[in-house]
Amino acid sequence: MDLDFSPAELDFRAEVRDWLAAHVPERLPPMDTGEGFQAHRDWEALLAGERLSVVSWPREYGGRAASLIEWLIFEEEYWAAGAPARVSQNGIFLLAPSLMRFGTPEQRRRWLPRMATAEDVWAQAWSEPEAGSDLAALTARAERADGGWLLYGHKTWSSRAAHASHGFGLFRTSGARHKGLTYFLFPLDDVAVRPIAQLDGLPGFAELHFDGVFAPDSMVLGEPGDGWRIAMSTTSSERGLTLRSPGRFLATADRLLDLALDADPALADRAARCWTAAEAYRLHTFATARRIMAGAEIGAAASMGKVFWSELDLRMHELAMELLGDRAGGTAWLDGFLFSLAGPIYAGTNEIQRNIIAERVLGLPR
Amino acid sequence: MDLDFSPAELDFRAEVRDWLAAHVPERLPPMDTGEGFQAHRDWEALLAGERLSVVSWPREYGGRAASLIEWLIFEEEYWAAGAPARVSQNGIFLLAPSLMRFGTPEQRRRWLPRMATAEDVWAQAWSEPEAGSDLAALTARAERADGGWLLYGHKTWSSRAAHASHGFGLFRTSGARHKGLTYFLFPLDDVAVRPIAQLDGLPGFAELHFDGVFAPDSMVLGEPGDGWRIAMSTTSSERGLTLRSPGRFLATADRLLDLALDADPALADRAARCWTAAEAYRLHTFATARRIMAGAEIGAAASMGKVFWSELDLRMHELAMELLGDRAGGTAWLDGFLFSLAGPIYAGTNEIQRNIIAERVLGLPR
Amino acid sequence: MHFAFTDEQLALGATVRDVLRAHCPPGALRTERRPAWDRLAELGFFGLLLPPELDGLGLGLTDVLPAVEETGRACLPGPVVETAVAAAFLSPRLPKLASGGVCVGVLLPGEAYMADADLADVLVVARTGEGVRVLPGHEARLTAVPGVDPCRPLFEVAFEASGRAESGADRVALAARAVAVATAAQLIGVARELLAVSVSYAGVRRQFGAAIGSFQAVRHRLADVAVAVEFAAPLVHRAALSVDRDAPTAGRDASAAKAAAGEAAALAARVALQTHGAIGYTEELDLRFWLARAWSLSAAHGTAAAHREHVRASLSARDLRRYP
Amino acid sequence: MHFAFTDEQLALGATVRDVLRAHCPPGALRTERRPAWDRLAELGFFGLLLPPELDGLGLGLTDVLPAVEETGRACLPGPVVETAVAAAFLSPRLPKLASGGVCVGVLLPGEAYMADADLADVLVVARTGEGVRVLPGHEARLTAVPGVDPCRPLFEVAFEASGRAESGADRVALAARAVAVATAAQLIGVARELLAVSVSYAGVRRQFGAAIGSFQAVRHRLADVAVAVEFAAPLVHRAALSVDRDAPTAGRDASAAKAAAGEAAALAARVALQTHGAIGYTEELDLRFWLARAWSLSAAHGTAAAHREHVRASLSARDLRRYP
Repeated sequence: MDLDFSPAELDFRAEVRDWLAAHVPERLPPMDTGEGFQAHRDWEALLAGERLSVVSWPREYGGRAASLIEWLIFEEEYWAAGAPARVSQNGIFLLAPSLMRFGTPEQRRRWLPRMATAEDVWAQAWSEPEAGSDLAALTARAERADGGWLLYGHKTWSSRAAHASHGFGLFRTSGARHKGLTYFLFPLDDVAVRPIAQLDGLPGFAELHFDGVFAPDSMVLGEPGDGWRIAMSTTSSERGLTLRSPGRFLATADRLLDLALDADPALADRAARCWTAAEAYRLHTFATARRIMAGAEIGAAASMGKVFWSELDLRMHELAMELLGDRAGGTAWLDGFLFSLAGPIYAGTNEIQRNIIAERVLGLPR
Repeated sequence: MDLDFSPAELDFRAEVRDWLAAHVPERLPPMDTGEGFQAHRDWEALLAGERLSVVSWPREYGGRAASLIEWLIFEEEYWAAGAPARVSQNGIFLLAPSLMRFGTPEQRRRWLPRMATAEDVWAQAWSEPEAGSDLAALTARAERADGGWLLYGHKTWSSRAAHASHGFGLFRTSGARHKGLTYFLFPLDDVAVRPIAQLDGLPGFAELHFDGVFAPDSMVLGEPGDGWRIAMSTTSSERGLTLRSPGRFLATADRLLDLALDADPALADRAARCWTAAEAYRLHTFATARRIMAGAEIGAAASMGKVFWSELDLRMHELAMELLGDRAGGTAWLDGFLFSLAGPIYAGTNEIQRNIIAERVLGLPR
Repeated sequence: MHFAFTDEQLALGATVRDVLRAHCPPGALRTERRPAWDRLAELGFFGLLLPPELDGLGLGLTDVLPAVEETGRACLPGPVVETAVAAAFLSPRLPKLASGGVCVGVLLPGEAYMADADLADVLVVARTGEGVRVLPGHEARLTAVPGVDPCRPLFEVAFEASGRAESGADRVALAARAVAVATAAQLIGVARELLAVSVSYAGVRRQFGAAIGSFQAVRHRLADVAVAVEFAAPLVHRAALSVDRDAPTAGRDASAAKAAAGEAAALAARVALQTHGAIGYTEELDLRFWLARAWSLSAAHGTAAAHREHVRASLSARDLRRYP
Repeated sequence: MHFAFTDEQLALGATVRDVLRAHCPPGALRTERRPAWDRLAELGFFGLLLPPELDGLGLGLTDVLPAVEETGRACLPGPVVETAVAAAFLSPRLPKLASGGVCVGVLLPGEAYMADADLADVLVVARTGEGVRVLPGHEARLTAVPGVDPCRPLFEVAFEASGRAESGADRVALAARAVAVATAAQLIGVARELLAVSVSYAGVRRQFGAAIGSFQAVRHRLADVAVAVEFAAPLVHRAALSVDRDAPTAGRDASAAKAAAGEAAALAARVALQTHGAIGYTEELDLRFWLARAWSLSAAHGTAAAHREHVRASLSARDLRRYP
């Protein structure tokens, strides 16, 4: 057991740090505005030029074949440098792992390089009005057509869809609750997209209405009926680790200390606790990465990480709100606070995560 | 709206304070030892001699017909003075309110005066091995006999029964889940009592085995089949208020400040929060007392008090353990800590209380 | 000892509630800056705390608390507490104050920004050691600063410090306490509404074949909000009495009230969001106004943390007196 | 970067677990003061950290951490960490230390009482500014003081301060860190067992016609314990490496580990009691030994609060370095 970075890892860290120090832009406009969306795509393209947008991907798709440890190093440096939020994140963190594992070679070649450069930006389309936590209750459906499928139905809370080019999600191809679901990719061109403004007034969500949108067979990921398994198995491998890397919480914790250490000791204490918790998440992730690199699946344990980071993020931002009071407006802390409130909701609510922990980690009865 | 004590109330407070200052003994031996039980009974008798053991009861039963406000004042002074725990508490706080409301005049005359002086000490006998939170699942039963009933079955977690003279509890007289329960009083003479040691090694619990124990009709409280309603309606009137009066938490909070104010400010902050919370419970209780004195029932709102005081008590004692560290042993704080851990369990677990709040205060579906 | 609002106090609250239901519906929050102001003025709302000789009703803070709570419950925008409470303490002789004919912006010591300053006919500025300044709105330069609450915009206020400051440290301290208590009462109202809306949603939203309010994870969290609000409210009521009586503990009591109410409202907001899920996160749902109000008022006139620190400082000075 | 125990480290842990299963069953906690001591001695347990020239195996704290965690999981009584860890740092040349032939009591700076002092053949006392004193057990006057853990009795230790103190502030600081980390590892073990026992009980105890572990209120709380333990453990593992490497952050890392492990164990204890209900509150159920151990070890060698304060002090001095 050791915690030593290799010389190559230390070199990589230095390279990333130097490059970011030279290139990280001033705060970009919000990514859910048209202008901000383009600015964030431009930033992704700049990253991609250095093969830094998707460091862990194979070189043929635009990455550096970096190890998970290197990816974690990249993330630490990225967030410490105050670099922009990732407009491509739904694609690179939610879809790409599934594409890598279940996609055909053709699908991977077609979609991954364009995702790495943000030529395509992908929106997720999981939820429906009546299927949130109970995702398997979804009713959007795909009907067989010549050479492909026609998609019908109504998706909602689709992050990034207001400006994105493509979407991915599950559609019902038969009645079986889980085994009747198929994983589709689709361009958003023919989908009726209604942007939905979030608390900050910007259209971070959208509703998607499908009225016979054609998706060729080449846009089905895996086999028809395999959608649930694909979506969930990605959850239990890299995604549990890559959805929110420790780097962003370490950076938040460092900034929180700046705000808190000279304040009331009772608040400084809360900040120090958060800082230690961010370290705990980092260390835990190093252990998890080691297991994944040795071929293990994370499985349900990913749910423990989700609960831990989302509640840590909330505590940090709630504390920042206490520290800033009326002065919070217009700061990145306020944006972060609003975003942190969504943490226990998205990617499976924390109630669902606790059910998974209870049943699948602890073995409690349903 | 006002918070002013009347001159009579202030006089009463002064009288109680002076009397306690002159009479409160040094720490008595633990009440669950034979010696301590007797010492606590003697203390109750001394209180009763001054009509201070049950101030709110009518004079004919040994009280002073004090108002609820005066009773709260008594409690504040009692706990502030560091007076002994009440060996009679199951009787005077759990049974007596039911006796007052549902007992016959004969039952009240027979039992209340002896309870006030601790000539009789009552143990509660609610739970059974398979009926804890799900109390209505109890199976101990009473069979009709000449002039009374024969009690059969097995009760457990009976507080004080190792040394008490009498018990009270529910027994099944028919099969109906709630309406088949009857409220019995019984002497412990013919009951097989097996003391159960608690975490502190003392027999604060006992198991009771009934093998045809005779209870005459005069020992049935209310009508056969009315037991559940009687037990629960007491819960929703005074008991919600009298089970744990604010006085004990105010006293604990004051002592906690002594321990904490010069410690790490992060701990002092937690102590100050507890102190304010104890004030909140006190003020809330004044409001509740006012409503009861105006004839209202507390109803399910009593569950909010239970959750609040039990979790406050736990926070205070957990903090004291942090402040004392290795030095906690042998202090009243350690006893209090162990006792506080039981707070969210006894008198209806806090999970049950939250269900009650959700359903009966908030109107959420079952 | 009668720790319950009187029929008169409750009736005033009920009247204000009825007015706000009619004239400050959720839709008004999207279109109006001062909905229901004139109706409240007709009721004499802005003169409640002023003495009769200034055309007021001479009531105490306690008397108006249920009415102030209703303004929070309705998420009423505009400088209502500033005009009806702060100005009554700081600058009671302002012309037309009692009639609601003047809209007042207030900046208290230690505060960075003034809420709704752009609506104010008169600005009352109390800075530490500088006494109280009263100036016409047009004499100040206002710079909008970003905030969290679209219905409670904040402004930096600059003006020429001419010689009109009146002394009045006592008045300022009293006003600060009264404003903290009134804001706490609004927060209780906000929290109650957030709870009510969340309970209502949990009763109808179905997942896994059942109303989500039947799941313990959801219902127990809502129960926790109910408990937090239930035990914050008496601290607020006590603080109003304490301020009215100028009790020696009034400062600490006001801080305890503001902290507890702010924390209860923040909890109610968090649980409301968690109960609603993604839909709670949208601009379309009216919920967002109450969320924003919970956050803006929690921060206004001292955060919970700042008030907790004040309570702790008072206790650390070994002032353990209680009111009552 | 290989943040996982090696096969050797895990094998040592498994060996200790097997020994303790056989020789420290729950029943032994009621009758024996040093169960399994001799068996552990046979394994070389007490010489693991000693260098080969002192008949030890020359292992690091990291190497023995899984084994130490097992002693916590089994609720092993006796001065095990004191003899196997503290003495190895403070007084490695004690005769018969490696063989387990000597039982050591240890008092570190700032500590009031010595655990298991009545069992100790040798007492090692390190007081601030006084260096390290080693004295035979019979030279000390022991006064039993009440504690929370029947299997870990505490004693006040008095002795004639004769001239045998050895200097060694560095050794003492290192020992204090190592003891904090080892105790943290035991706490993780205690917490894991408390969780396992509670999960098992929640799976069989039925109320309202269902296993209580199917109720969200119960299962989500157990999930929270699992999360707390899961994220405390890596802090403990890191701290062991940090102590072994004498990293600049070792003191803070040890404190972070002890605080997190102590809090996780305290939470596990509270939830275990709440899950069991009244039966958990009894002397008859073996659970009580693990509850007591969670409380006694949380307090031993610095409470969570004291260690949190140390972490905060280090950060407040703007030492934001991280290991690694």
